[in-house]
Amino acid sequence: MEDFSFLNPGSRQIDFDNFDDRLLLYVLEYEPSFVTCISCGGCTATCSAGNLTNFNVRKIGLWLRRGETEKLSQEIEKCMFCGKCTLVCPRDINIRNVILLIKKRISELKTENQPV
Amino acid sequence: METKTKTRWSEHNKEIADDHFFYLRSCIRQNFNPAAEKIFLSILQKNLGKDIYDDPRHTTCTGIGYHADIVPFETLQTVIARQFSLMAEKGYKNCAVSCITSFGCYNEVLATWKQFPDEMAKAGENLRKATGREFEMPENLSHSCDIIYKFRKEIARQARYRLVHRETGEPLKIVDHIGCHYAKIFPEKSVGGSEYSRVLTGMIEAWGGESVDYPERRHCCGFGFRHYLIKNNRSYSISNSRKKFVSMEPYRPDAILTNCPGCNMFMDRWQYTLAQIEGKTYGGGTNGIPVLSHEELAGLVLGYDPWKDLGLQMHQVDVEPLLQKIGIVYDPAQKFAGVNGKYINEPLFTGCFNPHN
Amino acid sequence: MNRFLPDVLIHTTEMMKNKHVAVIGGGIAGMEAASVLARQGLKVTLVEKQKATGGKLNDWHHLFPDFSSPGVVVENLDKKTVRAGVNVVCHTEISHIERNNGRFELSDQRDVKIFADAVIVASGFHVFDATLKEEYGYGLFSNVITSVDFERRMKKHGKLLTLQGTEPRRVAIIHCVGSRDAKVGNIYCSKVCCITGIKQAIEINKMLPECEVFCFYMDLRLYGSKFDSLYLEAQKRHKIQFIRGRLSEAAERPDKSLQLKAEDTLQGRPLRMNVDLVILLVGMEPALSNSSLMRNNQMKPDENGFFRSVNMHEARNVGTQEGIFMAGTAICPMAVNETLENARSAALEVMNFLRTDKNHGGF
Amino acid sequence: MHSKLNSLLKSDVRLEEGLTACMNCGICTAICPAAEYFEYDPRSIAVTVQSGNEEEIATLLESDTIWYCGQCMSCKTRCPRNNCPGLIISVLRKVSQETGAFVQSRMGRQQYLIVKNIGMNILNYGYCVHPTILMPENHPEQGPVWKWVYENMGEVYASVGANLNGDGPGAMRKISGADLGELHRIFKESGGLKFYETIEHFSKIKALELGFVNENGEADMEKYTQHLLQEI
Amino acid sequence: MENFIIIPFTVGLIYLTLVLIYRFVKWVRGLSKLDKLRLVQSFKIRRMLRSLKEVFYEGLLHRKIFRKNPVLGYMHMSLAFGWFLLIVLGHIEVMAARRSLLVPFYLPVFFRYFETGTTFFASGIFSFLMDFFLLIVLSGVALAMLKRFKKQLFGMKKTTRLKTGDRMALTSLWLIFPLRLLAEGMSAELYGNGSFLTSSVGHIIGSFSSESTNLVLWTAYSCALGFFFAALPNSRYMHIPTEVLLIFVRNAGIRLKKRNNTYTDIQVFSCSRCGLCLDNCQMAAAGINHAQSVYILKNIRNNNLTDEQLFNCLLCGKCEVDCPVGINTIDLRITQRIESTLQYNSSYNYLEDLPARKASTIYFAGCMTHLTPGIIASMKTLFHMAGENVWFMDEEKAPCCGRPLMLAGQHDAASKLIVNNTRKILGSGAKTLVVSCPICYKVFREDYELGNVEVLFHAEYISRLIREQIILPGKTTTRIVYHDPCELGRGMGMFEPPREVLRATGKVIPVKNEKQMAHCCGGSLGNLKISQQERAVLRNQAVKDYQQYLPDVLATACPLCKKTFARHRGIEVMDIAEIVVSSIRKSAEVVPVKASVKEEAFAEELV
Repeated sequence: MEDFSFLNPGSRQIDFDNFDDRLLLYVLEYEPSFVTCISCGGCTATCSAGNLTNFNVRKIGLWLRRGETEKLSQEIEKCMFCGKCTLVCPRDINIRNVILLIKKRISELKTENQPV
Repeated sequence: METKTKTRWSEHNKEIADDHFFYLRSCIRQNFNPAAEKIFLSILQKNLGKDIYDDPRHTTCTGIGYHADIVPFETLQTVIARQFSLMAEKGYKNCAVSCITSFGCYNEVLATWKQFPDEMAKAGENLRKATGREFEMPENLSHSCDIIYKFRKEIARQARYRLVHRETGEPLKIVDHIGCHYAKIFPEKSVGGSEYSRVLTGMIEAWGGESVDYPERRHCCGFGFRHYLIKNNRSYSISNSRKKFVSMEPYRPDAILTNCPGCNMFMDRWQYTLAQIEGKTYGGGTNGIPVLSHEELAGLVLGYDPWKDLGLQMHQVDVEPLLQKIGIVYDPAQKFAGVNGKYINEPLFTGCFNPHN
Repeated sequence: MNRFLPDVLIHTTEMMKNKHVAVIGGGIAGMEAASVLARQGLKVTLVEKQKATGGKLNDWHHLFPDFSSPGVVVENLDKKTVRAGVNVVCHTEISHIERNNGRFELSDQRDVKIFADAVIVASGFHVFDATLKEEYGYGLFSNVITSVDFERRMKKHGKLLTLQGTEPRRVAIIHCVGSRDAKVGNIYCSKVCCITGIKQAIEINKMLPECEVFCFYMDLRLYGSKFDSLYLEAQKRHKIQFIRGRLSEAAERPDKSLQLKAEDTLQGRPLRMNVDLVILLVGMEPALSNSSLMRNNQMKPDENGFFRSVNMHEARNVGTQEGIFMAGTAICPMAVNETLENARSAALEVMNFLRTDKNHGGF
Repeated sequence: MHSKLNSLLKSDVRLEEGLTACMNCGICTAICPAAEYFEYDPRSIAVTVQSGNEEEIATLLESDTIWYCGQCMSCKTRCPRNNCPGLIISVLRKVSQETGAFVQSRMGRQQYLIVKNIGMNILNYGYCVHPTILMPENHPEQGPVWKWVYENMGEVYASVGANLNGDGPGAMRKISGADLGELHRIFKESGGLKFYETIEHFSKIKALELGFVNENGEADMEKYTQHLLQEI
Repeated sequence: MENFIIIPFTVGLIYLTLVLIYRFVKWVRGLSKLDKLRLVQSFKIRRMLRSLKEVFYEGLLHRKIFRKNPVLGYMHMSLAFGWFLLIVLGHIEVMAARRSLLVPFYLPVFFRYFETGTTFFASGIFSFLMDFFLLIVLSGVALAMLKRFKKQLFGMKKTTRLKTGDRMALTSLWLIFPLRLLAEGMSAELYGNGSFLTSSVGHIIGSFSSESTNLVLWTAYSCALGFFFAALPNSRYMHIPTEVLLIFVRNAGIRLKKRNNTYTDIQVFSCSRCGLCLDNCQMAAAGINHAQSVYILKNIRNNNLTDEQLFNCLLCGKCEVDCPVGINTIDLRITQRIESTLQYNSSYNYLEDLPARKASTIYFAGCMTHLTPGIIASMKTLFHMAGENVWFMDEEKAPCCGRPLMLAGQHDAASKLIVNNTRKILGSGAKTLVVSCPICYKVFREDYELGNVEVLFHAEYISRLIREQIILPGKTTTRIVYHDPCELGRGMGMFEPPREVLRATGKVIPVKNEKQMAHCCGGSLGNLKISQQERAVLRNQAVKDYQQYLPDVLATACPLCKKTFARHRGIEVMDIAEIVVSSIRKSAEVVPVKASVKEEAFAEELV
């Protein structure tokens, strides 16, 4: 019988018991300062790319913490690396490195996941 | 509508009238479980000796239309004012409401009138202009489950059956599902508040069963008004019901008890639909978990006939497994019989799966 | 030695010696206020309803933000009161204050009567009853405990286990339970819960390094000078995770763990999490005895039910009834150090009051 | 039109009940059945309405967002500030329909279907739902038992003691002409009919805009209905 | 025949020669066609002489090291030049002895063994000189040994860490000349063919003298040589031959162009791991000791370069300044960054093609300047005074200049921003582009193709205004220390214009660490790994140095330097633009008549 496509849309609920934390652990290994983020949004407010489009650095951090790698890898391409975020961060998080690490890991994952 | 308490809701006792009720029927219950309303009247009148008046003139409260946002609040108020007018005309002061949506609407309108007297005046004027009627506010507004809850012990005394397993003597495990609009909008209008409402667990325990808690107990069944009404939106409804079934599955309940006509129907039908989609049930083998309303359960323990009196054949999920566990004597042959036992055809199949496939 | 004091002061000092002050409540505020007054030569009676002084601090395991021992604080205060010659009366709960001819008559249920020229009410606070937040399941689910339970358990057993006797692998700490919540009638902030939560989170991490600890908060109100650095440390060193969103409901799962539902408000998405243990940061409420103490005199509650001050800036310790003063958390939620400071300022107010007492001339 | 949105919203008493002051705690979204499945966040809707930002409110009125709510009112129970996002949604939906903004969104356009279905049931039968129009082919989820009930309607209802389309009291009785008349007049007097007409009016405009025109140059609402049923 | 003693030496030499030929051919062939052409064209007498001169100065005399540290210079020179002279003179000696220009290649090496007589022309002088040069070399070896164990004596804080291959080569190198001394000493004792050094040594070890001992020593000497030659290709001593090639290739104008090619290898193999870059690198102060250029070069060679090293560099360029081999460390590092980030995606589809405003001058403040609004305000004031028709290009919405992306290795991504900005700049019809940030300045000058648009750094622009007397700053006695921003000073070679501007406003105090050797403020965008705490250490170090000169104000010409220094509370930091504007204001207060027009300008700005 028809299924009303009832699993679509699937749950948007963040399921803390099942999420892909590989990217997060990678970033935390090389940039432990990320753990101190307080989501103040200072980075987003100053962001050069965010001034031109709906790019949101704070959300990048949140997605990273919730394992939303898919969303993240799309969004992170908008970053211009200008480094303003790092300069305004009240917790002195090296955000620029966080983004570099994400990019690195995503490119690695892409190659790893490619069919041989 | 300030809701403020320094006492535990679960200890909250709402005032439920004792006698002389004006019955307000439910669109959905009449449609899908008409016998439940009939048996409610019988229990009150015959078993409990109460006076309850069933007025043919009252109409839908338009609550489904209201919550699907096609009926304005003013219209809802005026329609409800008319129901109250009918009630006053017959000399009644206590409402017994069959439908949870209606129950929520009545309470919302009453609360609004209390807080905004202008709204009441406007509704009164609309009613006067439209029908020449005047109305009075009821003294007591209770849902039919409130009334059954109030007399649960009397029903237990008269009961022919108890909610225990006939063979093992163990109490039957029953999960409850309280319709959202019963207590979530106005916890003070409920028995035991919205978190651990006692209205259904009280019945289960009074009649010998065991009430089982499960994580998604308070989650909505997923009706969602406009979501079920539009075919394309039904994924919302079924997904939410599924969430509940997944959550209750590990507890292996013998039955689901609801007080809301909509939830009652959905929890019954969605089990079938999910089984068709997913090829599995969340309990009760290929049949699924029987879903009963408070009137139906009360009728069962009092010994009413499951088919003729309670109309349980109109459920998709068979109730027979439950009847057998309790030890209720019934005639399987009469299940799908017409008036006076006349043969009228049978459904293609009942339960969750077609045994012929 | 009196030749160094002006006449007026010699006169008042002599006069003060005959004054009697009653302090209601033998918690830290009462003890501090009583000992300060007694050291100034006043006669002081400290009335405590429990069998010993020390109040709620007797139950606490560690104090924020330095993890110091509350036992030491109580011990020092005990010594101070004894040395200062405070008359300590335990097992007595004052339920009545009446003013007659400028003096106060304090009585309890058993008709014990104490007369005083001034009264300090240091009746403390009442811990919010978490069973009122039914959706959190306190009292229903044994793996839901309060911050007070945590302190008691830690003090008693020195370890934190679930009901099943296992070490929790994941703990959620819920902020604002019973605070900032119109549904339970408390619209104020209890102020000390945030830092308490962070302190307890760190303690859990120190004890169980493998255990994940989550704090569900709406606003972190870390007003103290060292509080925010403790927050940073909690993140940095102890890997405590902070989720901005109020817990909506907790439900028990078959394995007795708890399913939590909240919103990750920074993302705008609902969030579900299973945890082994939930700690509810219960706030401070007005003490239950407040209403009986207010009866028969002019004392009034403020909008939150605590004792109303004449002026919240300049006369915070001064009650609406002349001659009755308040100290500590009877006024509003406060931390240990603030309570002690507040008690000292209450003592000063009492002395000023007695000096200028019109019935005795004063100046 | 936009400058009046705030006053339009505030003219509904339900907004006063539904929104006192939101503190952004997210307790509503946490248990919202719709938030779990849709890009929907009742908290942010409350905040938008609270902000009074007309531009954002106007966007909201034209979006699918406000139509995701299932009106379960679970949000009402928990809010620590006694707000009720569900009620705010009701007011937004009302204004969206009054101003015609609803036809700009797919979910909003469905209101036309509900008027034609539930709306007409109320006026025609005095019931919100009636067995005669619950056709099994439109309701496959109702299963074989309902099919059996539907096909043997008179007999089944009678066998369980219901009074289907009968006079006098009982389940599914026929609502008499006099009572239906009163209901009609109430709808007329209290604005219910006008509301139906408003929804139809804007739907017709939308149908024309989408090119559903019959040979008389009027909106072809049959085709529009089919379009809405298929629109995903 | 005792000729077998030449075998170890000969085998080693042949192996080395073959490896060198193989590598040089591979490297040269790996260059691009254009680069090969450049190399061929460079073989003209004049350029070749220049290269040879450089080989002589740097490869043998080690002039750069001498300048930096005479002892270290002497050590390198004594080893390289001493050995070179030994070889050259040895050949001449053999030619004189054999009276032939054609001599067997091994003979000069083992001459004292084979030629026992002393009867040829000027043999005494030869043997004296040979002994003298040997002494020089030996002193070098002694210094090298001393350096390894007592590096502080050489003014060095650090020496490089050694690997096994290097250790083998090092040991054999250290052994060569002492063994030669012993062998020649023994021969001198036996045959009397030595001079002051060898004869003396011969006397000392005379008690052991015998033909067989002599043979053993000469064999050991040959073995040490052979061993050294064999180990050389896989050790850091490969830099000795490679450096010669590097000098020719570099002088031919060959550069790295964003991607690795064999020029990378040539540079990598040219690194002698002398460790001079370690001392110039500020990061050691912050405890970062694994990411200096020498390690990067080594790890490129060993193929185990990590991101944590590669991106942990300020790109300040100080290591490049003193590199004795002249390796272009910054280019090399950025190229590695480009290589490592090739797979990274970036998408700037959101960049709008906003219409350019017609203007004669464009001001591009840049991202960093937006965090120092004081600089923007000052620039606006100056533009206003100059009466320029200025379009403030990135006042509202404009992408970054692209330089930060380049520093992070994402060259392709940067090009996308460059294209967008270029279109706007050219579209405005402006003749001048003024920037107030050295980071932007560098990229606008080096990577943008802006045709006739003149790119001016604000220091240049302001000094032009001063020279043309459009603005009149008042000179005061304020003591100013000027901090050279890395990107501007070492990066673009601009040292004077900012100082010129500052001299018009106050007293510019010269400091020891300035210009080429200026500190990095620590804020560098080039380093993606360094933490803020580590940056603070570098900043504090710089500030402490500057504070010795008791400045009233620390001037800089970079918003990032300003922002970095501003976090240090102990010193007042101002951008040159701010200093100029404030000095104009002060002088305007003193001489109100002259500056009445300008006052209006201030008033406007103040609103």
